[in-house]
Amino acid sequence: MDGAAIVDNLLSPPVLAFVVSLLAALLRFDLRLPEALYPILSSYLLLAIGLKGGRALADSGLADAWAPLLAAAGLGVVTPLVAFVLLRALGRIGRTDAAGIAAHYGSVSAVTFTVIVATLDSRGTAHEGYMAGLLAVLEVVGIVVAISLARDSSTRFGRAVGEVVRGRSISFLLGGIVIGWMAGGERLAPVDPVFTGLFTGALVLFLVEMGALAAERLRDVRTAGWRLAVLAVAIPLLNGTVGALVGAAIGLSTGGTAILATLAASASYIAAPAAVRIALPKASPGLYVTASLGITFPFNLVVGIPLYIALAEALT
Amino acid sequence: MDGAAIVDNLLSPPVLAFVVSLLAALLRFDLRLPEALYPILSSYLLLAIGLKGGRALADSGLADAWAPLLAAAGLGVVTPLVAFVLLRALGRIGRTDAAGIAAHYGSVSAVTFTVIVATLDSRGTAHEGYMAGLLAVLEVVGIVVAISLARDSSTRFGRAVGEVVRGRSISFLLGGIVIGWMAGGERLAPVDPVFTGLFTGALVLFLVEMGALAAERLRDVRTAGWRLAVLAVAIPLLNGTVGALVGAAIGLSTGGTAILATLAASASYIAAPAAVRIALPKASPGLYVTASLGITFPFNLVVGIPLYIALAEALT
Amino acid sequence: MDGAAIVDNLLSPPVLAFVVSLLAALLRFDLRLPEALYPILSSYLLLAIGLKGGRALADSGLADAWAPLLAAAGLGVVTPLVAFVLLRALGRIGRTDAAGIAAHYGSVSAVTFTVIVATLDSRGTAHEGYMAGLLAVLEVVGIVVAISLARDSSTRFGRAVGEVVRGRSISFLLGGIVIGWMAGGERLAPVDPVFTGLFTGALVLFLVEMGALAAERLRDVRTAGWRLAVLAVAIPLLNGTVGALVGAAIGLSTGGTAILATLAASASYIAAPAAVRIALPKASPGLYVTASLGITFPFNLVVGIPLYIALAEALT
Amino acid sequence: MNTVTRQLITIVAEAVVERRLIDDLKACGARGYSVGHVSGEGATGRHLLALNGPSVRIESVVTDEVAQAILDRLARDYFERFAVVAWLSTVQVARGDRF
Amino acid sequence: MNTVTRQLITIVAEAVVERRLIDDLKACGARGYSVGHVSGEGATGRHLLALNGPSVRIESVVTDEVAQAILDRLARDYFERFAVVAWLSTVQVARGDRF
Amino acid sequence: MNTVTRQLITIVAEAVVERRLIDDLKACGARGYSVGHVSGEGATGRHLLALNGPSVRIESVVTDEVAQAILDRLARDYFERFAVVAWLSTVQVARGDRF
Ligand SMILES: Nc1ncnc2c1ncn2[C@@H]1O[C@H](COP(=O)(O)O)[C@@H](O)[C@H]1O
Ligand SMILES: Nc1ncnc2c1ncn2[C@@H]1O[C@H](COP(=O)(O)O)[C@@H](O)[C@H]1O
Ligand SMILES: Nc1ncnc2c1ncn2[C@@H]1O[C@H](COP(=O)(O)O)[C@@H](O)[C@H]1O
Ligand code: NA
Ligand code: NA
Ligand code: NA
Repeated sequence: MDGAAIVDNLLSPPVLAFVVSLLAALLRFDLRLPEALYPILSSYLLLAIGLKGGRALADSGLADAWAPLLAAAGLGVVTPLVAFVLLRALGRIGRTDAAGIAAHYGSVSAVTFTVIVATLDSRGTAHEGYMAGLLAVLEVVGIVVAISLARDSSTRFGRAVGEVVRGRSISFLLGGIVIGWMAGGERLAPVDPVFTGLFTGALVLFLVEMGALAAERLRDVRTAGWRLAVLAVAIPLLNGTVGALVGAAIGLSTGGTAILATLAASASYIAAPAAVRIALPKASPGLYVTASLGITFPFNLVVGIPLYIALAEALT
Repeated sequence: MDGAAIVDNLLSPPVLAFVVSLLAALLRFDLRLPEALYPILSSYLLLAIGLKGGRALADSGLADAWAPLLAAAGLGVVTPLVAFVLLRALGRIGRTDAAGIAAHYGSVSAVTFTVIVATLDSRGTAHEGYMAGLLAVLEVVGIVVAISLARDSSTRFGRAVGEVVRGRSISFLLGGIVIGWMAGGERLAPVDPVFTGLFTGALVLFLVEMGALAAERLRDVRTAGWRLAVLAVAIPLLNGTVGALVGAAIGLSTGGTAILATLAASASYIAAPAAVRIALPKASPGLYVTASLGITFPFNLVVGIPLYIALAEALT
Repeated sequence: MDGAAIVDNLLSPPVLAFVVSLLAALLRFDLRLPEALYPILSSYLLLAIGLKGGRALADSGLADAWAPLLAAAGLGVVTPLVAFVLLRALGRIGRTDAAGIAAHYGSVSAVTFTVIVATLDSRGTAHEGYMAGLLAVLEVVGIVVAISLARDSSTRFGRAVGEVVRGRSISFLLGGIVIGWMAGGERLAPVDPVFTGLFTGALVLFLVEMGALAAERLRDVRTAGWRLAVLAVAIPLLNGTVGALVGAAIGLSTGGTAILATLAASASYIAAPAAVRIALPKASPGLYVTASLGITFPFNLVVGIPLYIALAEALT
Repeated sequence: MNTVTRQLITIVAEAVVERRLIDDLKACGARGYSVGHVSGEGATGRHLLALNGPSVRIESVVTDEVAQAILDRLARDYFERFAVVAWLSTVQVARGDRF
Repeated sequence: MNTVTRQLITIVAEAVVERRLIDDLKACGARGYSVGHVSGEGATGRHLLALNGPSVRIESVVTDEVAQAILDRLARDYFERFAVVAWLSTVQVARGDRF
Repeated sequence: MNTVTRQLITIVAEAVVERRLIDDLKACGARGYSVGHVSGEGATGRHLLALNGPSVRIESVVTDEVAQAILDRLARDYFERFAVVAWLSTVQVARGDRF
């Protein structure tokens, strides 16, 4: 990878929208989407990703998906542990807070996933259809592992897990996969204008909002401390590399490897904050939200994604 | 009609979305659309149906529409009476409750109409342009007739009728018809990406929400009793047959006949519940909403629509 | 220009939607969009206009834009002064109220801008890419000038200006321009289905709501008085002519001249009411909103736009 | 700031009665009111009325007499027919002549 | 209209606890409640919890004993862990048997 | 649960003043507040201000002194210029040191 790839990534409309909106927010311009649009876009994007994945599954079948699913589950165990150990050892962060943050790195960011898929599609790089399924698996496993690290008597563990598994983001993703898989490609043609045609534009709108949210969190970085800031870049780099190695090892395509690396590197900021809030109320949101949304998310979007693609190209 | 037609209908994205969402809701997955999206989609769908109808009218003219309009008004009188008599005689349901339920069967479900239109379009079966106008007529007449059956001194009859006629669903439908009719086909081309291109996809999203709503109501079926459950299938079958016979008798096309049958068979769950609540506050929503939304709506979507199409094909 | 141009304009879907919705509201039909949709559409339209403008800038460069930008700033000074003088002299309106109303005529209506752009596009009339930038300039200057006319010790002038400049409408417009300009035409192709394809349809939906809002204000015309009603037509005619002359003088294309005329003629009803409310709380909204939204906006949409186009054609 | 005592009446009601409830409030003498949206549960089934839209929560600061008149109206025309709940509390307001 | 005295408990809480708070209200004996949405500021940082959705404002008219039981439950299970604030006020209701 | 007495001030105001009203609340000593949205009617015309967005309903639990200071501020800077209405009621809170 060279600088050109980063610039190229930066000028793609979704990433550009994110960066412009982040800067606008820092300059106190009001580039916030209307409140009602955020949940609409996020449900839409998840359903569209699911449909796309389900449709690809209908074509290719599930036969090859078992190894990747197992690998994803494995990454769901390894990535939060990597995060936890680094946060404890290098970050000097207490057990509960470290577990709370680790849960975010164990889980995944569906938007980061969406951006890498859009990037690969715009370059014409193929990838496996079942990656959306891996997204669903990873979203859950990592949270569960990390919360286990710190649970105490007051933790409502089962409740937190149940709420994540049946929560809106997994539900829309799985709902989309099932519908896409059962209907299959041809029958889905009439819904293509909505679920394919509008996809990138909707992603741009969504990232306009994400830019403002990230800017808010970025302001808290000083309070959170420089150690956490550094780890919020180091952890995705490490986990992304692990993801790329695993992807190449199990024989994923270049696109699939880049996606698995991105999934491993990404940090959740939707499912995980809610789950951690319920299961570990004493973990400080000022740390975990700042790390995942204020630093890791922008880093992955702007620098990480072209890096993971380059890594995947080198390894496959 | 054979099983293949039902399976084919079931695998069309809108119906599939409905069924998947209904099952997800029964399994307590959170596949609910963001609150703000439901009214947006319903206004959009009504306006789009109206535009389509108005545009077809601009091409074909209103000359042939009088007989069908009269027939629709007639069905608006007959279908709630059929429902009322059956509910009283076989359902052993009190006068007020029977009238409240009958109003739902006299009126129509715009979503069921939308699904049959989408189904016919996807099969390439032509239908008359003024069917959207019949939808508007039927939506009102049936409610008025049924409420008259049970009104007492406390009934605010005029108010209820006024609120239905000028309510959002009739207004958007008629507004669309007028705009479509005045602008005509060519001038509408620039809005086609929104009102034609997005139509089926928007319907899929809407039915995701409807599945969850129907699932909630389905849970109340036990309380409502098996007699009502059976009638909630029998009434649409009977009314649908009447609608198909009338459609064929007045010379509608196969598509038009199938639509008229579906309109007659369908039960309202938007305009009617509000009107009945105002005009007959003592009728129990636990009965009328459960019947129309919990049973008749899913029945029509999954089994009824292919049946009414088969019937129309046999009769025309 | 002849009657045919007005009829033609009237039958274009956006204007037709506005008129039908205005009439429906006067007849008390409920053709209001769901609440959540209004801010969604307005943000979308501004961002889309900005993207379109920015993309055109990327092609043509900013070199020719300086004269028009200066001209726009000049119009931002002249148009509210014209309004202020007429309102004081002919309208017999007090200083504060006259300044409040003048601020609305100094600023611009983004929707009127959008309709003229859509109209020119549908006729295939070219126009300069930087007009969206002029919209942003004019939106601010006119308000600032007019508020200065009447400020007293209690006026929070700086606050009002700051809130306008960084407010949602300028932010989305500028955000769009920056993104469009940096990404450039080719990279924007994947977002075309959303920001180009849906544009006219979204405008139609937006104007459905505007019709209802204008109808509400139209009801207050009697209270506001006939003098104000007449001025609410005279001021846009005068300012529109000035705008057309300036446009032709600085060498804009026919399309650009028509747009500049429309901008000069249009009255704000989003940014200005909020700014005036903050800076001149004692100016009566019953006057300024009625004039700008109840009279000038419908007038410009139905009669003004074809007129300004005819004027531009005559002058260029 | 001098204040005077008034009654705040809060009414939670199913969506369909909003319009007429406001008309009745005014008829009873209320000179202002505010309406927000809530969901909730009570004696009526939870989701049964939600199809008709979210419930409204209306509040109005009024004199004792007006508060009493509104309660009477609710008892006569609403309590037995619709899902409506109401409560009164005592509040202090400035500009007593406005309420 | 005869009225009786009851307590109105108002609770403002971060979004994630809505479900369990309502379960606890009912367990303490509340027979009805209404939920609206608010944003706000307090001892916890402003935007920190907003990612999980807007805060809820729950109000419930209950007897003195139930009000006391709810406050105790809040103190035991919520105040130290979550962003939750609550207050009681005295209200008059018709149909006292329903609350 | 021991409770102490505080004042709940509720303010309904047109949208444009939200930001500065909150700044003023804090300046007067309020340590927390919640904001919801309402529509309504009063002395000002109904729809006239709706273009600028729905009204806000702000509530804040404060001490008597702070409540008084807020009312004074409203009377000085808001009542004559903007569509703003406010009322006070007495409430009981746990954790009195937080308000
Ligand atoms: N005790 C209560 N406290 C607060 N709100 C209530 C109470 N009871 C009922 N409500 C509200 O009033 C609505 C109608 O109540 P009901 O008529 O009892 O079904 C419910 O949906 C709640 O929103
Ligand atoms: N004094 C107060 N008055 C009204 N609402 C408050 C007050 N303090 C806090 N709140 C609300 O309760 C939420 C949680 O408060 P806290 O736990 O103090 O962060 C805040 O976001 C506010 O919405
Ligand atoms: N008596 C009242 N009770 C409750 N809310 C009121 C009352 N009067 C006015 N309001 C609210 O305060 C807003 C502004 O009131 P006003 O300044 O009287 O126009 C109104 O739009 C209502 O939402
Ligand atoms: Na991860
Ligand atoms: Na029917
Ligand atoms: Na102007």
